[in-house]
Amino acid sequence: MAQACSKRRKWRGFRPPSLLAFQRAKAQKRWFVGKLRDIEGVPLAERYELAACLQCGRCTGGCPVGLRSPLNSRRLLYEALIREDGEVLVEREEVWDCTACRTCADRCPRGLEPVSVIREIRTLKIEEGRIPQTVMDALESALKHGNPWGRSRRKRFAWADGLGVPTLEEGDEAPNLWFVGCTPAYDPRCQEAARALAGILRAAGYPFTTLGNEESCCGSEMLRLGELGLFEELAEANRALLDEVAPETVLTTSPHCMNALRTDYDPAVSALHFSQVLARLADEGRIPFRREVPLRVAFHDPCYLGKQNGVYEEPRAAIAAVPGVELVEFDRSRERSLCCEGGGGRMWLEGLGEGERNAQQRVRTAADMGVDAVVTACPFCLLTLEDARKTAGLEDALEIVDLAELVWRGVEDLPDPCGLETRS
Amino acid sequence: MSVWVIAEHRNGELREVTGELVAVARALGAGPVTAVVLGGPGETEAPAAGLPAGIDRVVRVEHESLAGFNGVAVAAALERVAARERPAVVLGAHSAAGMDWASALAAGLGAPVATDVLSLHRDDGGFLAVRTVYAGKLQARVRLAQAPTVVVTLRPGATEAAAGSAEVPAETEAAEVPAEVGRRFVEWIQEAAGEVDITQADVLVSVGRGIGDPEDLDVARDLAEALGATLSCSRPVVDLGWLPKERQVGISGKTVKPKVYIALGISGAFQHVTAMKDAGLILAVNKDPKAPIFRVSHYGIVGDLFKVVPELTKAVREAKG
Amino acid sequence: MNLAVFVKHVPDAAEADLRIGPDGRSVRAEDLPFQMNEWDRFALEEAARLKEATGGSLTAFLIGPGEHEDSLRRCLAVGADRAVRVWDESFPTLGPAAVARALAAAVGEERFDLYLCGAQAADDGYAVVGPTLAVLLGVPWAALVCRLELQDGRIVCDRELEAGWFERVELALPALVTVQTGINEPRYVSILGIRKARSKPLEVRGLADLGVDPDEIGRLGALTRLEALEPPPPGREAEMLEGSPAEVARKAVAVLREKGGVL
Amino acid sequence: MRRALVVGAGIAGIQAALDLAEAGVEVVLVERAEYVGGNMARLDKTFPTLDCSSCTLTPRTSEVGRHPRVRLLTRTEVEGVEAEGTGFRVRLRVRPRYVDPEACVACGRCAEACRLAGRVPRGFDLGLAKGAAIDLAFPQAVPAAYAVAPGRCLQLTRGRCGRDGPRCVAACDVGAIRLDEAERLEEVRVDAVVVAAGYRLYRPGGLAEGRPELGFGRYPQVVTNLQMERLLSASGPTGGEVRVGDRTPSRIVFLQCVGSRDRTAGAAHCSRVCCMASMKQALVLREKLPDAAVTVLYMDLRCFGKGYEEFLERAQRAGVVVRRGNPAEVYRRADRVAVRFEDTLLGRVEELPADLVVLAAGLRPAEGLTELARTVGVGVGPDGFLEPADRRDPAVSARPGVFLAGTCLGPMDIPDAVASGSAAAGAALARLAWGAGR
Repeated sequence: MAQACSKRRKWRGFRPPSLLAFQRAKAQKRWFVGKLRDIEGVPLAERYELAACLQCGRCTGGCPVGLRSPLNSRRLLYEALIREDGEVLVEREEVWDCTACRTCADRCPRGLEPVSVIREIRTLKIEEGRIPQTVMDALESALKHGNPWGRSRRKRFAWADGLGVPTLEEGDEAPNLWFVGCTPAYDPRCQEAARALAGILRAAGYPFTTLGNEESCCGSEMLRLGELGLFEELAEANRALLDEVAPETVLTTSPHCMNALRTDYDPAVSALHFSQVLARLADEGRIPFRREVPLRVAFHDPCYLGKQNGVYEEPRAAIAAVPGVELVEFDRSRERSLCCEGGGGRMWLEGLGEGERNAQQRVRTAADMGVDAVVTACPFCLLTLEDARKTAGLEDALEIVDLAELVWRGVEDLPDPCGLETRS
Repeated sequence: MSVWVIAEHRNGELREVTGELVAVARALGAGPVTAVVLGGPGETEAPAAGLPAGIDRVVRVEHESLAGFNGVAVAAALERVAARERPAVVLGAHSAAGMDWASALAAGLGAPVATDVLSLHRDDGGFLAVRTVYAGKLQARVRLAQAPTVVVTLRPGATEAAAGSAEVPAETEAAEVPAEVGRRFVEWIQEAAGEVDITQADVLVSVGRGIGDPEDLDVARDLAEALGATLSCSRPVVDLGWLPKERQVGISGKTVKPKVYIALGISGAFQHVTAMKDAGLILAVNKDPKAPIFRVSHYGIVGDLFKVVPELTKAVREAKG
Repeated sequence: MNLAVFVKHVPDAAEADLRIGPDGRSVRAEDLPFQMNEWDRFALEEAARLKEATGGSLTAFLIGPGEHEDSLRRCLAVGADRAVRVWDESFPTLGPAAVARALAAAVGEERFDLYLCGAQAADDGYAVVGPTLAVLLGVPWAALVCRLELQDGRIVCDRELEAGWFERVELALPALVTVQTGINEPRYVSILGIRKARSKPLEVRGLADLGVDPDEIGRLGALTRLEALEPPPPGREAEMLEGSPAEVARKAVAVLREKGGVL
Repeated sequence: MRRALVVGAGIAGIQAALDLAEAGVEVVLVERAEYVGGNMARLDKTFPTLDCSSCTLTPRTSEVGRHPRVRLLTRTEVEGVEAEGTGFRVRLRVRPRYVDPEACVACGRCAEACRLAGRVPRGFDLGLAKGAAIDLAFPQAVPAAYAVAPGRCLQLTRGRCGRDGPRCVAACDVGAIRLDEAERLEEVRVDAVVVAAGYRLYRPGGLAEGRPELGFGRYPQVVTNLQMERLLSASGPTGGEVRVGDRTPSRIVFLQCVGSRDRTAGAAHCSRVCCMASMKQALVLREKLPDAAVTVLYMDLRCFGKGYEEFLERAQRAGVVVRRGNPAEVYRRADRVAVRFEDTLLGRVEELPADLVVLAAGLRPAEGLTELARTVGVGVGPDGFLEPADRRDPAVSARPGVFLAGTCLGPMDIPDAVASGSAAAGAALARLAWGAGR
């Protein structure tokens, strides 16, 4: 208890997060993605071993936007290898079409990383300042407000109004820290999922706290958009907070946040995706299911959860735990899942490609399968699939449901857990 | 003590805002009102003839370098005349012209200056200007130091213009302007006419920077289509190249007076609001409840326009059957 | 061509709930994110492009405390060769005339071919500093420039007027322009770019360094004095439609039909 | 008399055994499977002549089966090879066949009688057909004797087969079935050892070796090249009729370099034979199914042998479409599958509809090759294949008296394997003739 009290004191009278976190990180002279920094100046071809490229085309063949977009990773690698001047690459506007799903790297027979080369080209464009306005807005917002959505930092925690979700500012103490993420915090559709998750965690008696308004964007998309420096700044801000709190577990709403914490932060934060926590809580019988949810659902594997982090079973286990739910599988599921095109900064990029989007293809397939709902576990997937459902005119045929919302339906029949009793 | 009103004219025509300046000058009660009309040779006669009632004296200043209401020359000419005549107040418009000459005049005179003023008051302490800051989110009261002359520019549209005709014979003042002021007027250019004329539309659906993405224009387009309305926008959307300038509602764009004006994601900067505030019915959607647009709207909706507008489109379609 | 650009670091009030400080005359800045004044971004971009096109130098000037250096770093990252920040303890109450005086002093004996500033600042919106500075520097100016072209020792500018009109003027160099938004597409400035720009010189000068009499600044500062900030008058008091998106849509349709007569 | 051990009775081992035997050497030929012939026995035709595979192989297998100086031990593995004098003492583990090959007349009644008849996937047919727990791999198999699958047979796995005991035993007129046969160890003394352990095919389906995205094991339309041989073979499960389920394919797509030149799939090497093997199959398919569109998606075409380049041209002239691009994914599209690839010459990504997809799976070191190499005392290269002392003289290993032949050295085609078997035999004979040296 003594320790709890001391920590509580520490967390009262908070200074503005940017100052606090940045000063601390600067004092410790700690930089992130140091590896990238060290090898600056080394040609792309050398840095990414492009001499090993077979030009087989598996990266392009597997690229989720390959059928629609002029983006051709194979050709980019080839040009990076044979051209002395990088200018020809910097001219390539289609690098913005990359969803950073990493399928190309997964497919490459030589273990090369076309996705990283694309990111480097984006970085070159960023360093020249030649970027789409929408990306510029997102990046500048992330620097200024700590989120890419152009929303005030002071409103970050507004999604939880009246829910009694604890924050460290209030001095709450918990071993588990919920890293909420920008999109769940600000996007109205994703807020519903965040509120559902809050409801489940509380109903399951899972002690947790959040960083409230102090949380900053994890930087995942900023890094993938090629803005390394911004990623470092954001990572430092979060890192400083995480070091201070030293939670036992960090759980994230978004697989993108989880992936950033796990693979981009240095040292890594062993974050869990909420589906992993829900699977465990379900397995331990701690989720008080009270209602049948008679839905036939298909699970859409988010790339950053599945392909990139190998989390395939837990979301399915959490779905299976909901009474009444029948889970069926897409043909293209798990490591063969179809990217929704929401990653790699594509939330802020239209893309050059024409024709049907993957998300549309996905919802059509789901409708053909005769499922009632597509369940996913990523805010970007949730938004792209929701959009696609409307575009495809399937609003009446199909629901897009976040995993947390599905589980919450089994616990409480209100679609939005705003009815949660507020803590005094 | 006297009050000078700088008559603004362009291309041979007196601009409406001059009437507003005269009204303020009169109301100020700080002495007789002098209208000063500056321009190149032959450029001042027509504007001087159109001056509104309430003017006690008209002074015309003509000079080569004043051609095209050249701001550098205007400031230089006024500085010399004002230094001699010491008017208590030089009133101009916070217009493209006023923004060009007024502060330079003040600098030349070493005079206090307040720009973009909504209302000007005189009390024992001298002059007090009320103006807005932070894009209209707050209002500031600014005290002008006691000085022989103060320079003030008024926000166009903030006051009711004086009407009538001056019917005062104009004096001609010699312009003590250097022949070469370093700036030369070349020509007036008018924006080429576009495909649409938003000033003729009965219903306008107007978008602002609150849309984050050019693709999101479709949300507004859908609503416009459902309503049979025309799509217009605020300045930032044009700056970003997302819609052509002919669609811009604002001081530098078009002034509109439709029956219904629906503002989506428009914060309500004055340069926009001035150009649409007389619409018959104004409905605004904005996520910021403090957005100034709500102060000129008849109805407001606080919310995410991507959630609200598609619903609205749907409801409109249903209503139309 | 040697260029000077003048920038300001201002609060971003776009989505903020502005709170008036206890003195009644200031906004509680700790609540607000800051950024380079929007008009100045366009001025900076225009200056950088001119430098890239013509060679020469670009110097950036700013009045403000250390926290405002972010905007100067931006200038350096975009291509300024050096930056000058002017600050003095007495500055927080500076009016635009005093700002212009301090900037003119910072320019000092140096001579530039073209001086660029934003047409106005997003916070106080005076639009005064540019022409005032031109007078102090003794150069011709043009305000609200939305197009700029260099032609043998002169510049041809289009000034943006009202209602779709423009005015084309010629300025003899040296000259000053105040830049309207939309003149160009400002580039993105990356964090790495800003970090790299750390090696470029950034001078900090006080009034004493500039040889300016503090009393003069004080006098100019007193020409216009902010007495009070207050919330704006309520205006028309829009009737707010509330409820779920579907509900407000229904209410809005009723309004459009009954009051607007369009349905 | 001198004696040699040959490990592995594929085409290379058989060739080495016959050459040695013909030269008067007594040969112990051990084979892990219950028949000789190795993978070649599965092939339909060989390139570039389109000769039938069995026409080449069968004379050799029958000869090796009846040669007086060849002692053939099937289901046998090498346990140890100790130096003894100038030769070796070799310990062999002989696993039971449960059928006496001398007695068995290969009448097939046992298999008909088996309770599991029609339920056990046939290994020889790579799972494309089902047989009994007692089976004969193929009609011309040597030895021409049935063998019991110990992992399947009810009697052997559960200790009892039905109420009335094993039916096969009852059905056998000649009493050849010995379900109580035990494993035995045998020691032989030999003067030279030839290792011809062969290869195994890359398994494209499982997560262990990667490439689950190609849908092997998930879609019936997706088969390996060796399975394709069985489908083409007149003695194969479909009698040589190519079909997927009930359907005759009209769009057939070959995917080259599956598990070859693929570090992430565990093999950086080129498998050398697949280009020509696919070209051969494609050509045969064009001839068998003139209405079918046959496309080969390649990364590089390696047609280096005598007559190979000409064969490629022949296939293309016959209507085989050859496109450059290594496919990334196969997925379901209605009742077919779609192959997603980039045509790298066009720079365009396409989806090719297919109702038969042939994966040109690469050649890998045989199961347990590393352990065998350790037992025999020869080196293994970074690619997992056996390493000769000097790559310019591949038949000779670093251990004196031990020689190497066939695809255990690395991927090679049939002519090369035959030559390699003869080379190893020749090198061994030189040693045996002079008593020392190599």
